[in-house]
Amino acid sequence: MAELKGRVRIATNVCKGCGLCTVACPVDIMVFNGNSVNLKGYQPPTITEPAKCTGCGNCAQMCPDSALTVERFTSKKEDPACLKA
Amino acid sequence: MSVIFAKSKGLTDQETHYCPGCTHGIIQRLVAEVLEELGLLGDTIGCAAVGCSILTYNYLNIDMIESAHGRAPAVATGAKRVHPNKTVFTYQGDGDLASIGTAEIVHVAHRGEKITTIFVNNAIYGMTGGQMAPTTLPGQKVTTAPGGRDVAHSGMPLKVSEMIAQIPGAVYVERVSVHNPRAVRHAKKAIRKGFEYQMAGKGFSLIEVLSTCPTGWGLSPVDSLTWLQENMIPYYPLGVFKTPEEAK
Amino acid sequence: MINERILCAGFGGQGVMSIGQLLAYAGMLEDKHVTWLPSYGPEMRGGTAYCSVVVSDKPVGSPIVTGNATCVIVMNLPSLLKFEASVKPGGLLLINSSLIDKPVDRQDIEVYGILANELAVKCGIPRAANMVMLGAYLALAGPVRIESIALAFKKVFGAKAERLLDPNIQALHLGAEAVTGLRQQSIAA
Amino acid sequence: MPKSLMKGNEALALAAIKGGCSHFFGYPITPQNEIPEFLARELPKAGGVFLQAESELAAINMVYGAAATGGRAMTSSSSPGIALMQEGMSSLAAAELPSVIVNVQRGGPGIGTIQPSQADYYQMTRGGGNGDYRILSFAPATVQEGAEMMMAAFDLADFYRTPVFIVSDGMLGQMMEPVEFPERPLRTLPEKSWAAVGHGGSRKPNTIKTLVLDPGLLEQKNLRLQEKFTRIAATESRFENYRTDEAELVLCAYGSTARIVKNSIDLLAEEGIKAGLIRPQTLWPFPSSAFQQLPPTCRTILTVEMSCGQMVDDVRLAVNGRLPVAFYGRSGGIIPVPEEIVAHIKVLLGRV
Repeated sequence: MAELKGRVRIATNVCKGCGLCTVACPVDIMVFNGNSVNLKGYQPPTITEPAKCTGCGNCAQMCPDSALTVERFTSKKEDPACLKA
Repeated sequence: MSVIFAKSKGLTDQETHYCPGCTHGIIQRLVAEVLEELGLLGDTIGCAAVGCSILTYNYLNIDMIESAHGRAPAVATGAKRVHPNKTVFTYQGDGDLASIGTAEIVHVAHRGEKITTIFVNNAIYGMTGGQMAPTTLPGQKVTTAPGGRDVAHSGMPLKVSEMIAQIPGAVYVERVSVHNPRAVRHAKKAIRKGFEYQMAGKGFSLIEVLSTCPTGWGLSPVDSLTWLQENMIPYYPLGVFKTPEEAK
Repeated sequence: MINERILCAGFGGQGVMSIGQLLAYAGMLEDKHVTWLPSYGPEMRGGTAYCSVVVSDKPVGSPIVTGNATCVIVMNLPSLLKFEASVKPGGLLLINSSLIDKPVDRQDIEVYGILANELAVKCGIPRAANMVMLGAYLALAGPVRIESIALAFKKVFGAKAERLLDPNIQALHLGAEAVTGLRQQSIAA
Repeated sequence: MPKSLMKGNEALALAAIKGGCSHFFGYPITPQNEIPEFLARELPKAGGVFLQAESELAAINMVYGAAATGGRAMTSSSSPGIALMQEGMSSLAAAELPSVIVNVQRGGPGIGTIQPSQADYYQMTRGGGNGDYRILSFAPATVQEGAEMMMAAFDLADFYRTPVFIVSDGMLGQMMEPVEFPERPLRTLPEKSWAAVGHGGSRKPNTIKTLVLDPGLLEQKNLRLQEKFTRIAATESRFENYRTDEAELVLCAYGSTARIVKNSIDLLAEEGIKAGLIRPQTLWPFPSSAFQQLPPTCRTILTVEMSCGQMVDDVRLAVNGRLPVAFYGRSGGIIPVPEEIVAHIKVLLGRV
């Protein structure tokens, strides 16, 4: 598995499904795939290939609802399993 | 591991009433982040205006005063004159600031009140349902100009930053945008400067932020960003219109 | 019992407002009930100015003296034309005869012509014609003492005007003397 | 302190300082200009702030901002200027912000004249602002009374968390009368823990607002405001009786007009006609109780105003049909003289 650079967590129930994060992502991993609907009835984005995340934070900069938290890994020791949480 | 982005302590847990993709949320977050980073959350008095900006007081973790339509600069003046050492700002939209409140914004600058104004320009009346604003672009279709803004009938859109920059009491005027991550990062720097100049006692600052109104514009949130970039920025050029050095 | 209702009128700059204030202030110093009410508005500068003064032993109701005046002091012709009718029967009409030569028709009032401007020049301050008129009024109606006017002078005009006090008091006396002579003549006649 | 001879406007201004005014915001308009002029000179010496606003709209909203942050703020204006401020009055009342507003009334409607008038009675008691609100309105009749009411106004505003009106007019504002300034009566005032002054990290944010979108919550707020207005009405209504014992005619007049009516009553007494006066010292709350204690001799009521008939509505409500209520008024800046009121009364009583 490739070395992880960053990780995005989505507060899915805060999301309004506007999609501004999807066009902000430089590696195009935030997408709407129609798989989920949140409590408010909006469709939050899905991260298709977490391994590609660079932790740049662009998605969070564009989120009007502060629904995203972004971490960047500076060391190999971080546990990639957390991504699934 | 380091968290490079998390929700600001300057924001409350209340979810905003804004439509999906409305960039008000981004701009308020920037204000919250700046106040948090400057350590000002406990010493700030915000003045919310009428329009979509009115509920700002539910989202920012600071003491705030709601103001009647257009009067936020007057309210802020009252607050600042009682508390000259506190940070006072107004958060106003274009209907509020550029139409009904033009006298108040001109004169708060004219007096050189040491306050900061965050001016959200989305070229439309959002809250009331998409009517024409003084900032509505030529030809832009809005509910009260269904054929598009006719400049022969309604005049050209008002360029607030350019106007305010002419006033001696205004020390810092910049127009920024939030249509992409780079612009957002730059907008934050401008907002930060606006508050820093206030803390330094320089005078009046206005940061005009070009913003979207997907609902009022009838566009998707993503298309709205493109529309802003392609239509608003050419008429409302980004940049610094006044610095404290120029104000001297 | 005192219930003096005085109307002072002239053109702007003749000091009609000031003598009204002096009178009211002096009355207050003598623990009387007093009011002073100016005409105000566009006419304040240049045109006719007038003020109403009431000096009374009892609380003052209406402070306006446009009719039923016990005394009207007029400093110029337009004021005479406007306020001659305001004097109540038996009341006083004091005319600055330096500037007014129109005869008065009313027979039911006491009329005195005073050469206020000339007498003021005699005191060395030509602008004190108003004080000459006030002196005349005090001599005829006497609701307050000249000493009280002197005390009021400092209050109304401030400390800087104090050097002008003596000639102004002299103007009061000259005005008083002028009408005392006239009254004796009229009694003799 | 010895007596001074002061214009009504100046006495109000000095009384404001003595009453604890910290901030004045205003816009020039005749016939109240002596108030801002006096405060521009004297308020900074007392540690306060004077600021000339760009409009009445701005002035009242500066008052709103200052009051929201704990300042003891006031403004003064005259009729058309007060009309422009009505939006702010409604906001001040809704946000429960202590503040003092002086109206030196002039003739209207419209720009009207700068001469005295009482045609803003509706404006002062019904308000031009929107919504269910009431504003405590004091109506002095002498320069002395104006000073005393003004000195009490800031404390009352703080006590009830409400805006307070001082209702004067061009005559009272421009006339000079002896005035003395007694010590300000002591009143225990509540802490302003609600003010927006920065939370300092030690409490939840304070929000000063009037928007309540939920109808249920807004109704609750309105009921709470009404409870306060009821409390004010029960404790703050004031009036003066003048020669009402055995009067066959009771007049009702306030402010400048009441002074003139007193002269009329004295003139009537000289002719053996017994008339008296009820003089409301508060316009809201209107002293309705005064009309519960009319002398049995009273046959009729006459309201006299410098208007075309406004307060007479409240008099009729207070009398509630028990006696006929007549009206006499002058308007347009004309001040009635005692004799014309006497003549009118004689006609009314059939004594001509």
